[in-house]
Amino acid sequence: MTDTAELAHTIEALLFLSTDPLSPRELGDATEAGEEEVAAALAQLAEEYAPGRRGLRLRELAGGYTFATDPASEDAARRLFSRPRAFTLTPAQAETLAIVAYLQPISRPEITRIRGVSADSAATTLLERGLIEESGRSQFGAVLYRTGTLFLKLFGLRSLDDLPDVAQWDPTPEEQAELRDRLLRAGEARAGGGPGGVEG
Amino acid sequence: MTDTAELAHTIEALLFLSTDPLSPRELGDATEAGEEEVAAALAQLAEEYAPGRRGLRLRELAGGYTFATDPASEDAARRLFSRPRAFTLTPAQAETLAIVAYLQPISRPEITRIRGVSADSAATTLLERGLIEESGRSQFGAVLYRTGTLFLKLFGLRSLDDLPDVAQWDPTPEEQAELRDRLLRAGEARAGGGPGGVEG
Amino acid sequence: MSIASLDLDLDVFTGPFDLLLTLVLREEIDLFELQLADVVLAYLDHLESSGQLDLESATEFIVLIAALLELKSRLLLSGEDEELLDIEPDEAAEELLARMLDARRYRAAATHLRELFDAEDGVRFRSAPLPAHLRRTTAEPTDGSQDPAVLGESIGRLLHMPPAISLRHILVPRVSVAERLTHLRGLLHRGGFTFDEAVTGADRMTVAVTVFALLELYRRGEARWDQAENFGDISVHAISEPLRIAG
Repeated sequence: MTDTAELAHTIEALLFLSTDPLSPRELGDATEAGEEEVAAALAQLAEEYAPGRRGLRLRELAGGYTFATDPASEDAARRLFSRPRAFTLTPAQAETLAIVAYLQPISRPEITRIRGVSADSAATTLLERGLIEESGRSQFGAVLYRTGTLFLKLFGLRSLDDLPDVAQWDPTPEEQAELRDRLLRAGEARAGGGPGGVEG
Repeated sequence: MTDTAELAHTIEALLFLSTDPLSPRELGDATEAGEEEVAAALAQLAEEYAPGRRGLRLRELAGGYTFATDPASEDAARRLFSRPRAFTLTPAQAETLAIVAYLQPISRPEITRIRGVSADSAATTLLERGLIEESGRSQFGAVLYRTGTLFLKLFGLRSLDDLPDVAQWDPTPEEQAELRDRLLRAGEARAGGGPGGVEG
Repeated sequence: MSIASLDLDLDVFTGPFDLLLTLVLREEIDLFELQLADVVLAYLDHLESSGQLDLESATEFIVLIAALLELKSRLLLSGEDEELLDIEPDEAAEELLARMLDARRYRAAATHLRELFDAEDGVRFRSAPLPAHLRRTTAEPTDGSQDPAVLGESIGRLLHMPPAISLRHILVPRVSVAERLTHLRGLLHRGGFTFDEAVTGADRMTVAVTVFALLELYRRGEARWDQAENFGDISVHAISEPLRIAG
C-alpha cells in the first residue's frame, strides 16, 4: 500500500468520526503529514467518493472537508428515522413515571427514597421527552415534578382520575395508610436491606 | 449500476447516519428491499470494507451492522479529538460487568455475594457509562441489572451468545474434589472437636 | 507472587501460607490458636515491602482468609447454642466451596472481558446528530400507544414490602459492657484479679463482652494487665484508684 493510500484511510476515519468539517491543516496536524501529502490523499478520497460511486460523498464546506450522505438515500433515511421511535419505557423510567403520576407533585429525593435507588437518569430522560415537567418547589427547596399533557395523550387518559386503580396490583390492600406513606415505608425497607441482607 | 450496488449505497448512508447498529430487518424496512437483497448488499459492503481496504470497517455488533474506524487511525484520532478512548475498565468494574453479563438479570446484593466485596461503586460507574442498565426488580424488590447495547458494541460482540461458556474457567473436577475434601475435613473437625478457649 | 508462598512468622507457625492452610485443614494447627489478624498483618507487610498490589493474589488472599474467618467464627459459636448452627458442616463446606468457585469463575470471565475490551482498543464509532433536514421528520410516538397498566403494575411492585431480614443467626446480647465494667471495677477495688476469675462460670457471650469491658478500662487508664506466657493467666491490676462511675 502506498503512503497516500494509507493516509487516505486515516483521513477517511477522521472525517467519519468528526461532526464538523475538518480543514487540511487540522488533518495534517492530526496525521503528522505534510500539506502536499494531505492534498494528495484528499484528492484520492474525492475520487473514491465521487457522486454516484458510494452512498457517501466527500464535500468541501466552510474551508474543510466532511462526509455527507448521497441525496438518493434520503427517502430511506426518512423512513428509518421517522418511524415512530420504538418508544419503550425502561423499568426505571416506568417506575419513576408511575411515582410522579400517582403522587404528583413530588421531588426527586422522594422518588429516590421510594425506589431505593437513584432515579436521576430516569427523571432526566422523562423530562427531556416531556413526559414530566417541573412544578414549583417543595418547602425544602427541592424541585417538584408533575406529569404533563403529553403524558395523558400517550397513555390515552382523559385526566389523572383515569389512572388505573392500584388495588388490583396492591399486595396488601387491607392497609389503610395513604399511598405515599406506604410507598415510602416499602422503599426504606428495601434500601435498608444493604448488601446481602434482603436477598441473602 | 446493479440494484445490489445501489442498495449497498443506500445502506452505507443509513449506517453512517445511525448511532446504533441497524439490523437487516430495520434496513429492509427503510429501503423497502427484501431480506435476500439486503443480505446481498451487506455482503458487498462487507467486502468493500474488509479490514485493511479502507479507513473504516463494517462490523456486525449488538444485533446489527455499523461502521467503526480501523484501529490504525487511533493515533491520529487521539491527536485530533485530544481525548483518549472513552474510558478504561478497572478490575472491580470488569468483574462486576462479567457477573452481570453472565447472570443477568441480577441484583446488587447477589453481585456482592459472588464477589465477596461490595460492588456498589463499580455498579454505579457502569450504570453511569451505560454499560449496564436497570431491568426491573427481583421478587424481594431489589433492582435488577442487565447489560445493554453499548456493552456489546464496545466489547465487539454480536450478541450475548458470543460470550464463551463460563464453565470453561471452572477448576478441574480433581481440583474441586480436593478443595471440597479439605473443607469437609475441616468441617468434621469442627463437629467433633469440643469448644476451646476464647484466646484465639 | 502467589499467595501460597507468602512467608509467615507467627506465634504458632512459621512458613509459607499454603503450608499453614494445609496444617489448619489437617488440624495440626488449632484454628483457635491461630491469630488471623497476624496473618493479615503479615500480608500487609508483604504488600508494603513489595510496593505493588497484585489484585489477583489479593483476591485469592481475601477469599482464603474469609474462609478461615468463617471456619473460626463457626468454631467459636459452636457448642452450647446448637440450634444456631442449623447448617451441617458438609453443607457449610459445600457453600464455601461454591462461593470460592463462583468468585474464581467470574474473575476469569472478567479477564476475558478485559481482553475483548483491549482488542477493541482504537476502534471508534460515529456519534453525530442527524442532519437538520432529516431531523425534522422524526415522529413523536402516537397518542394512546402506551398502556396505563404499566404504571399500576410499577406502583404495585413498589408497594411490595421486602421480607423481614432474619436476625436469627445473631446472638441477642444478654449482657452489656456497662454491666461488665461495673463487675470488673468491683474486682479491681478488691485488688488485682485474673481474667479467668472475672469470667468464672460465664457463658461465651459474657466472656466476649468482658474482654471489651477490660479494653475499655485500659483505654480509660484504669487498669493494665500482664500475661506471662501464651494462654497463661491474665492478671489485671488497677493503675490508680478506680473511678467510681456507675457504668
